[in-house]
Amino acid sequence: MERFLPTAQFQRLINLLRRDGYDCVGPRVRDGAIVYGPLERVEELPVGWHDEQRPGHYRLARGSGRRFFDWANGPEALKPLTFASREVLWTVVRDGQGSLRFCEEVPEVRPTAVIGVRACDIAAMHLQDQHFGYREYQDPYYNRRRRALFLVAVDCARPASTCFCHSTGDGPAAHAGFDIALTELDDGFIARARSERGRDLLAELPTTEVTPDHHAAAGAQHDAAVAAQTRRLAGRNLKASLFAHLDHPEWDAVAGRCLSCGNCTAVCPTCFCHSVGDTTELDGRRSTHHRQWDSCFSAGHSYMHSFVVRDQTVLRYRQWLTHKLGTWHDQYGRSGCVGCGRCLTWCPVGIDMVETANRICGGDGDAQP
Amino acid sequence: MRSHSLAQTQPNAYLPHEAEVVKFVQESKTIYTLYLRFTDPLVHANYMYDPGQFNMLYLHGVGEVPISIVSDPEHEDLLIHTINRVGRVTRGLAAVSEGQRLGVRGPYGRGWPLREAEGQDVVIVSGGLGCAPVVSVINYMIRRRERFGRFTIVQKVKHVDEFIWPERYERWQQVPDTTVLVAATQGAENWRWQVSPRIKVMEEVKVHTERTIAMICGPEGFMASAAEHLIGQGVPAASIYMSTERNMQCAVGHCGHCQFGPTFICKEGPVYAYPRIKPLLNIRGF
Amino acid sequence: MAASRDIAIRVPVLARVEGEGGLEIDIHDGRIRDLKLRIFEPPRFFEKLVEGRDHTEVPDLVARICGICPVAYQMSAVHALEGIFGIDPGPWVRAMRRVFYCGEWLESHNLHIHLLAAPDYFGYASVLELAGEYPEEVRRGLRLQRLGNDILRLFGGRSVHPVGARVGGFHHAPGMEQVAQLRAELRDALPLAEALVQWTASLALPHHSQEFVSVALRHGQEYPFNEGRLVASDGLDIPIDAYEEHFTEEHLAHSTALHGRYHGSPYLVGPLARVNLNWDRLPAQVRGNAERAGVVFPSDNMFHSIIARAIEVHFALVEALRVLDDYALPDRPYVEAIPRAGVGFGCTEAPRGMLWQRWETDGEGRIRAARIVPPTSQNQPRMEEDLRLSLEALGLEHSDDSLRLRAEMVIRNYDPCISCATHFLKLQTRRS
Amino acid sequence: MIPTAARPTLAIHKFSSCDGCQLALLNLGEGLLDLARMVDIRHFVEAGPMDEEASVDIALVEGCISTAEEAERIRRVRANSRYLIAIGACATSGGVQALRNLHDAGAWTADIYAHPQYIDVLANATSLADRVRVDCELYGCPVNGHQVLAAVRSLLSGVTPLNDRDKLCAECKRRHNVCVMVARGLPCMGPVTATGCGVLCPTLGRDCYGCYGPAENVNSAALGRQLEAEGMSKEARAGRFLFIHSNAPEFASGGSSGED
Ligand SMILES: Cc1cc2nc3c(=O)[nH]c(=O)nc-3n(C[C@H](O)[C@H](O)[C@H](O)COP(=O)(O)OP(=O)(O)OC[C@H]3O[C@@H](n4cnc5c(N)ncnc54)[C@H](O)[C@@H]3O)c2cc1C
Ligand code: SF4
Ligand code: SF4
Ligand code: SF4
Repeated sequence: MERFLPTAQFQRLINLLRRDGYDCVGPRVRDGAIVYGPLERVEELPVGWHDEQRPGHYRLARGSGRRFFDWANGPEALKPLTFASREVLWTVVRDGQGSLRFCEEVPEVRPTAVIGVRACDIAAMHLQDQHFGYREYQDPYYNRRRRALFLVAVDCARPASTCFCHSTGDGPAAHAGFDIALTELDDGFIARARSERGRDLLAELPTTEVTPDHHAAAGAQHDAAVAAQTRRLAGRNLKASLFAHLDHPEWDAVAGRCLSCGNCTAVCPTCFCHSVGDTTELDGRRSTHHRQWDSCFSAGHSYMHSFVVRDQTVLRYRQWLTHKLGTWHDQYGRSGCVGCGRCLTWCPVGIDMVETANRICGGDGDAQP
Repeated sequence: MRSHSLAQTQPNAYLPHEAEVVKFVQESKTIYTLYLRFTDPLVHANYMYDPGQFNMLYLHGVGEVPISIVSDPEHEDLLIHTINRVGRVTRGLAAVSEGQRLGVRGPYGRGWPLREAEGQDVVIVSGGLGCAPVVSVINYMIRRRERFGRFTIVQKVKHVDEFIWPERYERWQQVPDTTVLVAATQGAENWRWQVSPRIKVMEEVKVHTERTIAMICGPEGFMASAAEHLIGQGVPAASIYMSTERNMQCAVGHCGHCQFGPTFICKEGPVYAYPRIKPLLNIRGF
Repeated sequence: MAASRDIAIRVPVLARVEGEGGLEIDIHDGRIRDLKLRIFEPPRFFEKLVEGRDHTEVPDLVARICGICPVAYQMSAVHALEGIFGIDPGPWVRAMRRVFYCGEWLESHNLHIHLLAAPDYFGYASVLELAGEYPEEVRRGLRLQRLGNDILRLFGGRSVHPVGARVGGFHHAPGMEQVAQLRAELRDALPLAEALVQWTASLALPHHSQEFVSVALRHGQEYPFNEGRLVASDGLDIPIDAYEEHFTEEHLAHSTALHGRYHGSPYLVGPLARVNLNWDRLPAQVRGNAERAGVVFPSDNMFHSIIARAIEVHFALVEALRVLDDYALPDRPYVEAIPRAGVGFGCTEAPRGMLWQRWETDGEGRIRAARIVPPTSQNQPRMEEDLRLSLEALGLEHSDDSLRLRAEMVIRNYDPCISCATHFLKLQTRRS
Repeated sequence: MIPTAARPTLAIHKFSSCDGCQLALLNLGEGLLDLARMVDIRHFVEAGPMDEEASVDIALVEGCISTAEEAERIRRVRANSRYLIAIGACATSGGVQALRNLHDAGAWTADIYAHPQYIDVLANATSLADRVRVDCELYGCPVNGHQVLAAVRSLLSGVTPLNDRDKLCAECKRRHNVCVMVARGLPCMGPVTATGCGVLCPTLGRDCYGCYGPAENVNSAALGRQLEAEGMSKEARAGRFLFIHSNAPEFASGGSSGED
């Protein structure tokens, strides 16, 4: 189902979602970046804002345009909405007799509609669905949040210089995994519904037919977005190539620059590593068992009582890249990179993961785009 | 002996069950054994596991650690864990008293290939203090001695002090068709076993290579060289199994810490057939 | 009792004061022959440490002079630097700095009243014992103290060495919701502060009047925090940059803190000095409540300091509420500083009294020199003088123990902060 | 480690410092009263109990060693304590006082004090661990009171306290802050500084200045190069590292790559 939603009617989409009980969340300008925040009115969206991104650098500037989504992804993907950066898993109380009572702490979640999700982030979420929804052990915390989401995607019209989703096959247009997807044009949106509830919602909106002109404009916009992406990984599956070059000098070179700070893994929409811990009240009765995002760039990630398996940055960087672009293929049937470019932009020293990977793989990457 | 994991039948795999320490045995200066029973009789009755699987043990207010189950699922009612005191949680557990409550969840992972081993000659090799899990395998097989071929039990320690269960090895020597080879890098007075540098003791292992299965436990370098020795003698690589270890926080394949190349040890391991992990076994950083 | 006995009272370490100090009293022939308040905190060379550092680092660096009143150090310094750079941060920043300061007073004063001073008046060694008998009073104090910490956290992230202040204003403006929540809590606490004033006035405080000169800031309309002229109870009324013409500091062998003198004599700074000099600047509701407690200010009883402190707790709540009731988000919580060379002065009212600073920068805004005069070193001669007078008034014939107890009580009454006191000055070569 | 049966004893000692770490404890409010219920506080001058020579199970020590007297006293404290926890920047690296190690303190004394002969200071202000064995170090200027309580709780549970030396960035991202370095070009020390503070600075929109000391496995040279690339002078870059923890080995190089 495909309809045209004029800009003037855009607010209706939010109104209907709110009527149906959803909290709306959308991109907002906060502290110099575009990040998700509560959304009630479409004017709260980053209308007219543009971003400038390159490795280690992000700046926002306001232009004169009237578009809502004329910018590329900010630092946060959908990940924080499904995989909480820190959360309590259970609590336990020890009573006077020494008995332990374990109590599950599954989060209260409200139905949440996210407006303006990009294709790369949806692809990443599907990877995390596979990970946390692993057949034998469902993750109730992730799942509950995940199932509360209603996704309104937006095709990417203005990729950043760091974006390369086209080469990973994940963007710039959204193809699946959303309830409604929008292609923003000058006077409105082409809206496509993919789910039952998406179709119902779209049917209620005051839309018009999509005209051939609309299609033409959308097509041209898409082609331009693809053409704007000059960065690409040397291949879709670099596993063999990376493992064939485990002692490439580039590993040391990149480790000399890498801060081992883990920002890349934190912003990466597919990274799932987390650590657990216990916080106990001083009197020792009650304790909470929680988890928080961890990173293969931390010592704790590979700590084993008497030693750290990856005690040097070079080993940590190699772990990250060989996993992300290599062994993910074994685990999830594809690479762990969706081309969002965040790990380039948000690396404080601007390490370019794509360039690094390509250098290490040399000409060995499989050639398909 | 189909394993029917408790964690699979309950909705939240992260949530431990209360268990009571029924017995505490100090095995050596740093090694001790906990005998546990779930306080909920229903949970206890329904809890099933394979030898070589592991549990997450939770010490109140301190944390959780993965520990192999060393009891025999068919012969022992209590859950038995033999633990080396190395860090925070294992130190804390070393101080528990009988009657104290812990949290337990599991079982997780894949254990030793005991079914595959039936009818085969079995070589069991352990290095250093990593021997607890193999002791339970040996006990398991000795209880069912008739199902297996020739036994060879190899234990290598650096220092004689690391050899903590001499009486067990002496007892196993008496078992029919069983060879026990123990060697220390550094000997001492009264040391009645061998003294040999490195892993030379493996050369004495005599097996019918075409129907041998090997199970190895110890530091990674040790396991790799033991495996190569066996391969050198003609044992097929695919018949060699080894137990791996990595930091583990969730045990259900979510936290990402136990990655070993393409695998998560908590899901596919800790016991692997050698070829599966060989490519990364001796590469620093994996 | 033999008036001629020789007594040596040694209190090697004073309990319940911030930092470490000791006391030595020698009594000979019924007279105090020697009395030394020893401050032996090792010097920490702060004025030297700041030399050559960028002005942007100053607020973070001077905070470390004192964990109890970091805001005061930050505020005096930023005012001095803003003076040099010719910046006026505007009304929002000025108002919020007052609230920030309210936080520090609430935190510090309640800490002193409940944890340090009050046990004296009930014969306990610590608040931990006091809490056994007076759980409600102690809990009230802890709650008021926590409110102070909450204010500090709102602006600075944490209450010790907060990180929110900068030359030109604040790094961050608190959100509307946070402010609304804080306001509600402050309002709920008003009755607690009123009760606190009554409670301190009901304590069995010694009655002893002394003659002393009070020194504090005084502002045209407000009770003083961060602005005003320096005034004294003897009529002095000068701009803060004239401080060095009237006040001097001395280095004595028994103390790593310098001794401050006003026209060569001891003087008092702190809550009692402030209330004495600025009674008319307190809001009517604060004065009314204090009057109901039956104490009259100005007071010449040094032990009324604890009541003055409680009155300032009440004031801080009222003042924070007054400012925050009109809270609005600013466009930006600071103005940009364009450094230039010069000399500037800052004087603000730390919980323990007036904190005077002089800063000098080069053209890039790097620090050339600094002079910091913390309240405790200003009060040190006054404390020694008070000790002599108080012990003689009590009667030197009392047992060593009761003399020692009274002496400790006298010292604690000043809430001396010994860590602060050791930041000594860089002696001014220009002084004659 | 500490047995849980009897109520363990605790002492809080002070060396050269600003008292801020002790205050972080005094500011715990009810938490402090809870602490007094769980342990027997034998020595805590600021709060009242005084018995400097008491033998205790746990000693919390604030401040650095900057005089001969302190060097001697820390030895006694060590001898009297089963488990010694260094709290705060001063105790763990020397703190701001250690900035004077970069200069000639003797000359300073002469320069500053009218009577330098009254002043007795060691040439260098150092951490406790430079003088005695320390069982646990809690960085932070000041320490976070809850960190201290968690350490005491661990000891009460019979286990060693945890010491998280992950980089601040990890926690910054968990808090969903926008990176001030990437989005605003501020000289943030987060990538080399340990967590523990709660990410105060970036949360308030400013750059971290490293008061929790070096994280594990830091690359100060790489951060230093980045600061210079963003326009900082060599001097200012060095100042970023030589601040609250100037004496911590990872910061002592001033973030220089060794070429300058
Ligand atoms: C599948 C498996 C089975 C195991 N079986 C046994 C056994 O039967 N007996 C035994 O004594 N030990 C066993 N171990 C090792 C045991 O888990 C570690 O010794 C233990 O986790 C150390 O915890 P700690 O808190 O005492 O040490 P610390 O050094 O304080 O470690 C802190 C935390 O790091 C993690 N960690 C540290 N070392 C390891 C490690 N080697 N493996 C996994 N996580 C680690 C844990 O989360 C631990 O709580 C096994 C490990 C694995 C992975
Ligand atoms: S690896 Fe980098 S570009 Fe790829 S998905 Fe993760 S953050 Fe985005
Ligand atoms: S690649 Fe960049 S973001 Fe990732 S750990 Fe290294 S320095 Fe940090
Ligand atoms: S703001 Fe600082 S602490 Fe936060 S991610 Fe950026 S560099 Fe790290």
